[in-house]
Amino acid sequence: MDGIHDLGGMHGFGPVPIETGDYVFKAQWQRRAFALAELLGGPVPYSADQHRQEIERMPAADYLKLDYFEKWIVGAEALLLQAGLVSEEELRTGRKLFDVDVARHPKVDAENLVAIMRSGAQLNFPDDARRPRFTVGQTVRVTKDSPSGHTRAPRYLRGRTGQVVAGHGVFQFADAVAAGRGPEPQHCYTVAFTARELWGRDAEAADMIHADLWESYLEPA
Amino acid sequence: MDGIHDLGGMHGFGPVPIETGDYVFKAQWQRRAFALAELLGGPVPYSADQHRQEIERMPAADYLKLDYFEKWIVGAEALLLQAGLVSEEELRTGRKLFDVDVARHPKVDAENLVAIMRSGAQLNFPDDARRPRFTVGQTVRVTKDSPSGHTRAPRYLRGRTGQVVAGHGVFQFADAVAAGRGPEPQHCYTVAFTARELWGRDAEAADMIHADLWESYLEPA
Amino acid sequence: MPHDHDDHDHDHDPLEQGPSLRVRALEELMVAKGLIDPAALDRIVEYYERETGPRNGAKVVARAWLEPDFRDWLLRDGTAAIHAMGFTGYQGEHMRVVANTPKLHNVVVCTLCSCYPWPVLGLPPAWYKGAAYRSRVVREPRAVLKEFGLDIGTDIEIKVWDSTAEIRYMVLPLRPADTEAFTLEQLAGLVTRDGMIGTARL
Amino acid sequence: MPHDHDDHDHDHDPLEQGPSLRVRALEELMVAKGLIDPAALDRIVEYYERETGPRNGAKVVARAWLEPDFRDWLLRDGTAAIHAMGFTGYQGEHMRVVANTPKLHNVVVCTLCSCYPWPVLGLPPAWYKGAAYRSRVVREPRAVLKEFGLDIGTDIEIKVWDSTAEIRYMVLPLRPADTEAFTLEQLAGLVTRDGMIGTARL
Repeated sequence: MDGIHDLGGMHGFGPVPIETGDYVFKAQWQRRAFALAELLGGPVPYSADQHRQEIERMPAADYLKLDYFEKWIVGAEALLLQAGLVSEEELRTGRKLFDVDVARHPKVDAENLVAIMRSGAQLNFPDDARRPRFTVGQTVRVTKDSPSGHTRAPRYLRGRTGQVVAGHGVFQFADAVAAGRGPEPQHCYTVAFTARELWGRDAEAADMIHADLWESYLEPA
Repeated sequence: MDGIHDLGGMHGFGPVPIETGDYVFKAQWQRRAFALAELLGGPVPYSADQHRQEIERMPAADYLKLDYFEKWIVGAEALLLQAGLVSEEELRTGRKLFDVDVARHPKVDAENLVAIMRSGAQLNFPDDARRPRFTVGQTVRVTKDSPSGHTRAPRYLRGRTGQVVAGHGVFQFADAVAAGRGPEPQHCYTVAFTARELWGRDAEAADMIHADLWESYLEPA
Repeated sequence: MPHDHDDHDHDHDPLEQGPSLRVRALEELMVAKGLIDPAALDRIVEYYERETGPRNGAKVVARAWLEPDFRDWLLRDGTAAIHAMGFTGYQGEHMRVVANTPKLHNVVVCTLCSCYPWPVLGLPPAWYKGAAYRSRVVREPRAVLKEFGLDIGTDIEIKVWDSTAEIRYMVLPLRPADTEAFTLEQLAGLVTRDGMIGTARL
Repeated sequence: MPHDHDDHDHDHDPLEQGPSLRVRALEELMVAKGLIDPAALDRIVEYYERETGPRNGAKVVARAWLEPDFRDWLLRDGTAAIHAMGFTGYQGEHMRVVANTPKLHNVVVCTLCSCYPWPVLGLPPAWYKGAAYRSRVVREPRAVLKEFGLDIGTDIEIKVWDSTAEIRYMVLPLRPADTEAFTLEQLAGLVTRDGMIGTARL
């Protein structure tokens, strides 16, 4: 999705607000919002990619206006609606209008959740059966594909040529996970691009920009 | 400038508001704003490209939030400030704090302005001395240059390959006019791009997208 | 937007705020500085509302339907043919007219701002200047045109024209059927603004 | 955001509004539906504020400065080396550590959202998640770093790492001079969060 969230290379956002932005949480409600969005991933359930996709689907003006953690709540609310666990009216009024089947949407115990958070998610797959299409050192081009759903190929790399500098094995594919199609595991690579390849004669210097890209984002160049 | 104004291809703006958007002016102040921005181009003076550039320099959130004609006023105010004809405080209070040299910034008579508006501006140049670098039918690539100032090479065409379908002769160069460097006249061409070249496998159909591009935006492909 | 000067002859509506107040404040400041003549503002608006607009473009289209030689000229040198009809001026200095056919549909946009051929179409409607039209019509023209009630099958090619430089575009729509006996005035009466932008058929 | 239910035991501050009220309303609705345990919210926040954070990353960095074998392992297999120190968990499942040298400066970003290595750095600061940093650091890293007080000449190469997939990045900063006699704890005390993002030198 080529939405406003895909900020790489855009102008118009002024200097980095370092002085005023050097905090994680500024208000107590931000802590609650963060924890709520994390916690609801269990019973609803939803993945990080689905949650990101809902944030990306916000109107661009809202994306720029809302607080970061309010966006997390917007994303969680959208996923609750899609799962049929809340109604628009419930969200509007805060008053419960119907019960949900908690057996099918069991709440997550705090200690269990912390244990999972501490051990981490399972994002990669044994790669014995899949041979990587690209090798380290190979020149590749990011496809020009511009899907309307969640994708992790940023717009500033679309159609650009770089060099594979690392292969990471097989990972769940964010586009597929966000679309609800399951993991569709794929090889993932780090690709290095010259600043000149990305910004032409307006590149600041002879630097390198790296991104981690799934195999289906790439084609031989 | 790769700002939010460069909207081609972005997601996140919903359906076209045809029903509610089928008007030119909705309020009387919009008429005044339009005319004011047009009229001030005379005494300040400023060009359309400079005015566009100031609108493009707005914070992205404001660009999406403000009314179209309010943006025209924001642009005019920025140019008045740059010309030293108003102060921030005057703009804030609406109260005049100093006089300007009206001999150097003469106001434009209504009938004169309408006469100029009716005859049009002089945007092109005799092209006898300049040979076009590209010919109709030639395959060209839009450069990857990403200037931070005003430019008329939209981001969705950056680095993409198309075919020259028309040459239009020599025109003043918008980037130079906006930067205050004068016309720096250049050949200008219509270039046709396939939808597949721009959007990859997510192209809607086998369509063509055309843009008018100055010579320095292009390189042989 | 505080606005507390009292040396002018307008009474400010206490409910007037935001952009309206901002524009009025700037206008009065400019008058006070001697940079503009307020009567010129009315004259400019009057000029655009009275003398420009889609009725001009409709006359060009109707004439092209009636006169094959004019049609050829219009498509070959839109600037000269349109200027010859008296439709000159700002944002119409350089014109290109693109003709629809049964197998080809044209549609015009300005993704970067709101470039539009003022002398023949007037000032653009709000949707033409808005983010949705500008962002989407270069990427998914069929989906956009469908929102305008226009169903363009994939058997018909779409050409999108993004007005990125000084040339302004106008679509020459297909002449409606059963209009053989129509006069120029009758034909012009069939031509809509959206037909000349490419977001409607006639 | 109207919020008029009265079947709960919180008193709403009449001044509470906007996002704060929205979050509280959702929290209470989720509790009422039996989808969450409110105590779990506190526990999650406590976990991230207490057990994650840049002090973890600082220990990794200090150890790499002291133990060449660990440094090699860390740069070859960041995941294994960091997990071996007990720093595991969400957003740290797959780690890559990139080392600064006198001729190379690394800096980390997530242009698409706010990916960040939570177990070793904690949750990201506000600027890391904001539009200015995310839009600019891939295009003009030197200009951005200058705003952080870091002057990187063009004789030093910059490598920008955009966290677009599941790998999370951490910078191994250069060890400050005159620290030969420092203990691991003393060295770790020199390591800052921004040093491990790449927006500061130590």
